[in-house]
Amino acid sequence: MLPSDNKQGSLLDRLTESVVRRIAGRTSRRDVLTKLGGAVAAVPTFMLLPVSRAGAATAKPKAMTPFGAKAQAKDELACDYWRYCAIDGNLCSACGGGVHTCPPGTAPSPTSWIGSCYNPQDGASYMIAYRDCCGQDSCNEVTCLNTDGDQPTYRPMANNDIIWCFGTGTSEMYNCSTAAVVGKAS
Amino acid sequence: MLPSDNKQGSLLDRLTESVVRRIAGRTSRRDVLTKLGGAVAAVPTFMLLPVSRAGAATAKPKAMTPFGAKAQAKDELACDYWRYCAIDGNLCSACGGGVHTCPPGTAPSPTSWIGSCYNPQDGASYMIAYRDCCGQDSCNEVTCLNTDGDQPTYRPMANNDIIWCFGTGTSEMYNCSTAAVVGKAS
Amino acid sequence: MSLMTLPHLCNPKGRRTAFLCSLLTGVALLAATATARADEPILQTEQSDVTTLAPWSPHTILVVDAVYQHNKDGRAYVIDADKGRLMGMVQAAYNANVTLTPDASHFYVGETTWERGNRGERNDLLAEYDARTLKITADEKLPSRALVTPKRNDLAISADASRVYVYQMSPGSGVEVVDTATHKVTQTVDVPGCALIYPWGNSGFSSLCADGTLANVSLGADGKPSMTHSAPFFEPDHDGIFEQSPSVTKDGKAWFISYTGKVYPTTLGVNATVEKPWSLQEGAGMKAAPDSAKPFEVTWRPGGWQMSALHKSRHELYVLMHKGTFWTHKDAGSEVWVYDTETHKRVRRMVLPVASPMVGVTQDDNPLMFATDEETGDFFMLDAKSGKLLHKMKALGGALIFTVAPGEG
Amino acid sequence: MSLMTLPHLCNPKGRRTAFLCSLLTGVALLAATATARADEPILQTEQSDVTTLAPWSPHTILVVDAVYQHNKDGRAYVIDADKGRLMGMVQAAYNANVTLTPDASHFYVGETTWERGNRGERNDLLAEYDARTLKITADEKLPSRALVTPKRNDLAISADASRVYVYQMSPGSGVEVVDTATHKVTQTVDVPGCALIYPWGNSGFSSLCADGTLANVSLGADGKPSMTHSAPFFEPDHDGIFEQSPSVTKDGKAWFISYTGKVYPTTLGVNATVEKPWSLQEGAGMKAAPDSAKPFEVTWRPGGWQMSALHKSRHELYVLMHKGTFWTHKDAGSEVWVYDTETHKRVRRMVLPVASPMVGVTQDDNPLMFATDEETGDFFMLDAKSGKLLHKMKALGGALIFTVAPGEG
Repeated sequence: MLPSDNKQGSLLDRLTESVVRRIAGRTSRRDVLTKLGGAVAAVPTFMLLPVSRAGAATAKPKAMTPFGAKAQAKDELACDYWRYCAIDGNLCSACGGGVHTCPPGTAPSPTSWIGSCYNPQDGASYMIAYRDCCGQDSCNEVTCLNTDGDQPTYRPMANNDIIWCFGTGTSEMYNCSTAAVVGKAS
Repeated sequence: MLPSDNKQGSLLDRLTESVVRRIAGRTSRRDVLTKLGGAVAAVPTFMLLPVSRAGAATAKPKAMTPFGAKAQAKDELACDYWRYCAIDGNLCSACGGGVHTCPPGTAPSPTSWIGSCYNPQDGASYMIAYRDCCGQDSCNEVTCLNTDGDQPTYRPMANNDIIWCFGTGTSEMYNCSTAAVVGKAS
Repeated sequence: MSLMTLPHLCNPKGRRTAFLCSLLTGVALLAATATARADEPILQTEQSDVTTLAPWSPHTILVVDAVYQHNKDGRAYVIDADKGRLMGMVQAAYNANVTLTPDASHFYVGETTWERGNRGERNDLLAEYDARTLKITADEKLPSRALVTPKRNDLAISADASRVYVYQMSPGSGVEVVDTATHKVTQTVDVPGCALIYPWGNSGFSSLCADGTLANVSLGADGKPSMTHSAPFFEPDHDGIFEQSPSVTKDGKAWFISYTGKVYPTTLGVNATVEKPWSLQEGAGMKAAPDSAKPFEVTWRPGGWQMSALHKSRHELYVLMHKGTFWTHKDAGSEVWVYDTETHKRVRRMVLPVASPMVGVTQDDNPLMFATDEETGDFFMLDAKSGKLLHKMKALGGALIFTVAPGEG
Repeated sequence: MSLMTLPHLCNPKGRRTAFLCSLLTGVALLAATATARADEPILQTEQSDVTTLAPWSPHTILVVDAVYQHNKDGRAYVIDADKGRLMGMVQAAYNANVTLTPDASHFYVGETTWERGNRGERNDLLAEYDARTLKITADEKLPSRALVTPKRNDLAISADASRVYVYQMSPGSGVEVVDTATHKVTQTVDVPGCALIYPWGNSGFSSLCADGTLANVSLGADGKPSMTHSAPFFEPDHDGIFEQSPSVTKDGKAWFISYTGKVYPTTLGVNATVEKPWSLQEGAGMKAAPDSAKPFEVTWRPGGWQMSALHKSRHELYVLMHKGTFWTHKDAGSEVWVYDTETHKRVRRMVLPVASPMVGVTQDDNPLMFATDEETGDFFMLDAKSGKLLHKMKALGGALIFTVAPGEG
């Protein structure tokens, strides 16, 4: 059964899918796990967000989601701060850390989920890596649940439910989330 | 320095004190620990409560504490139920257990702190053993803090801050408190 | 234990025992004296005991509390939903999952602890509980498990209760198969690019995949897994399928619900078949909701955490609905819309006392429906046929995220 | 760790590393591409880092949260009380105790965990933290520790920070002495019939005893303990001494406060001397409160959990007061009454924003005072000289039971 017919996937969609299936076809199961994980998780997630598609065509893209249209760029301690468009959890900026800084005594995960957020200040959209800070249980100062581009765990790098504490050198105990700019999305 | 002069300790007070000191004087340190613990903790705690003293003189003693004067004997799920005069914590009766019954999956401690509570139904005071149920973390349905006769931890069997989970065969994790009648106090 | 057990305890084996014995003897002697002295022993000296639950009724349920603010103290409550009373609780630590056997005699908790609380050796555990004593009957250490806000489909059980499936992400995707007779992990099945467990029959499960397909894993008689993939039937970034979509283990029927409100009737199995989807909005006489390409359109949409429940014998699909734009798929539902899974029509619409992120139903003829208030932790028990509020437990927990009732799955 | 550390991470050692490497490389390459493509790189690609605290000011404090509802997730918060901001937190599990070194460079957390959360091997731990990095610098397993709602005097440190004392009740009473250089327990001193630790000097402490005496333990140069007892000076069942009474480690000065409001000025030491008590009520121009023999009399009384604090250089004793009968010694205080410890007179009376079970003060010349709302977990920072509210942190925690400020003790 094919997807609904009223829209066609973008070139990128189809490309990604075919890459994924090619990898899956010709490598060992163990390799598939690794490569597929990387490919599916890292590549399409932010590239397929509305922002990145529409943004490619216009010089000054506008906010492409309801969150982005209302986001602000001044208060890093509020849930509507523009970078937090897909954050789910405690703001590290309210826990002793900063937007891309972990509180003392925790460690940032080298892995993360990725969002694409619209910055109202410069009218550009950016790829945001939501790196969790780990090693202490939940810091509960300011808790947000934003879901722009949030997809289920079968698209792990677009999923904000996962405890992204792999490889921190601490326990995988979630303290708070940061939102680091890792590139321009548009 | 002696206690304030405006009152004399009861015979029992003085007896207990001398017993304690005698034990302390003639036994080994290890034995003192054991015996002193038992004597100091178990004996004077409830015997010295106002209820037991005054009660001895009258046929139908009245409530000797503000808690007792307002206590009720109908609702085991409320903090002013008469047996709960010295309870501190979660009522097992609201956690799946009963006044002297532990919820499933927990175990009662063979040790406890002891209170002396006035029962408005029969006008008598009873010794109540507050046995904790242990093995699960705090059940938070109905939490009470009553302090009739509550003394600091240097009088352990009159203290309701201690996790009374010694010897339960489970972890010493506190779930809730029961209030079992173990004798008449007056 | 109680005063009755004194002789047993007072067999001194050391300092600690001696101390306990001493404490107990003191109390016991005084209690005896006091009782003997009393002219009218009105209240009897009471023993301490531990209660056991009655066999579970269709309205005895588990409520899973993830306790977001103190994750390591997650727990599962046993609730008598006819009375709105707590019957007991067990630990369900750090984003735990819970599943109940079809006969409701046992349940399993997949949980994670660290030896020193937030540090030290990690323990991924599958604890098996007797549902009436709430005692642990097995406590197996697992190779790993997925640490993710708890979802029903991260832990599942086969129709005959012979296997428990544990979803892992370490960080590669896999499913551990636990033999419930031996309590051992017999194998870990890699499910690359896929996630979650929708069990079917006694020896199979499906997972949803990033490429829009279903991966169908069959465990052979020799225990070896084989995997098939369905054709892709959805596009995750345009209109993802909710992980909390309901399914039935025995016959493999599933209803995969998408963000926009499409329902894909599916029969899980080696050759899983996905039917043409129907629309929640169209079933309610409205037009279908647009997908992520038109994210600003406000309409009624499914959403929440455990955003759907199924009443099997009544063929009813319960869905939490709210008014919102696209990307509000985790917003709590202000109403529950009930659909006939055969006619695809909405048969009821019930307004909740407060918007809820989760909905549950019991499987009997007079079903109860469950909801919660995220802010207060209140737990609501409603008549599933009318939506009438029957009981409310105030502040039952910190983050009540789903219920488990006998006969589900 | 961050993208900068890629070369280190991408030295594949196994499945997990390879996967991480793959994830990272994907992101890094795309990030690089995206950045290169951008005409105007307005925002730079950011590295992840971890912050370190500035050296502690007199207003950098620890707030201990026992989290009664989820005890195993107790924690200690580091607060910048000048700004009312959270600077970091560390685990303080299951009725933990916390003590700070005199130079505020390190602090100790005495805590308890079980290997499997609520079951398995019990670990009683003394964790030492660097106060600026909040990293653990030692994590010693203890023989035991007392499990009791946390009190300041269940964990203490000597004046020269060479020893940490851990109160244990297993169930016999004892004090473990930890050498802070070697991080080893050098001995456990039995304190039969006594409890708590009021440290004095570099090698001694006193405990309060059930018979109304002080037990004074001196640790000799050879490490051997010797104990003396004071004469009895109070009667626990008539008028107990609050465990949370304040003391000064350096000179052994202590102010033992009784339930009725008597203050016993004491000099701790081998030959501890307890002076004639003065009355909180009399110091405020009222008559003294009666003891447990007249439990119905309503008057102003000291009470709460951490019901007292001391400002050493100002010779001020802060006491939480409430109106009530006897046996209300744990009621929250609606006011703080401040006494001059030399004149025994009340010098100030401050009404709190809401009745608080705890009070704390900083030790500088412009001291702050701390209080909490039990219901909401709000934390209040007030001017200790005027009682004026300066900052309020909403819902900081679940059960804020005491503060620890530099220079106390």
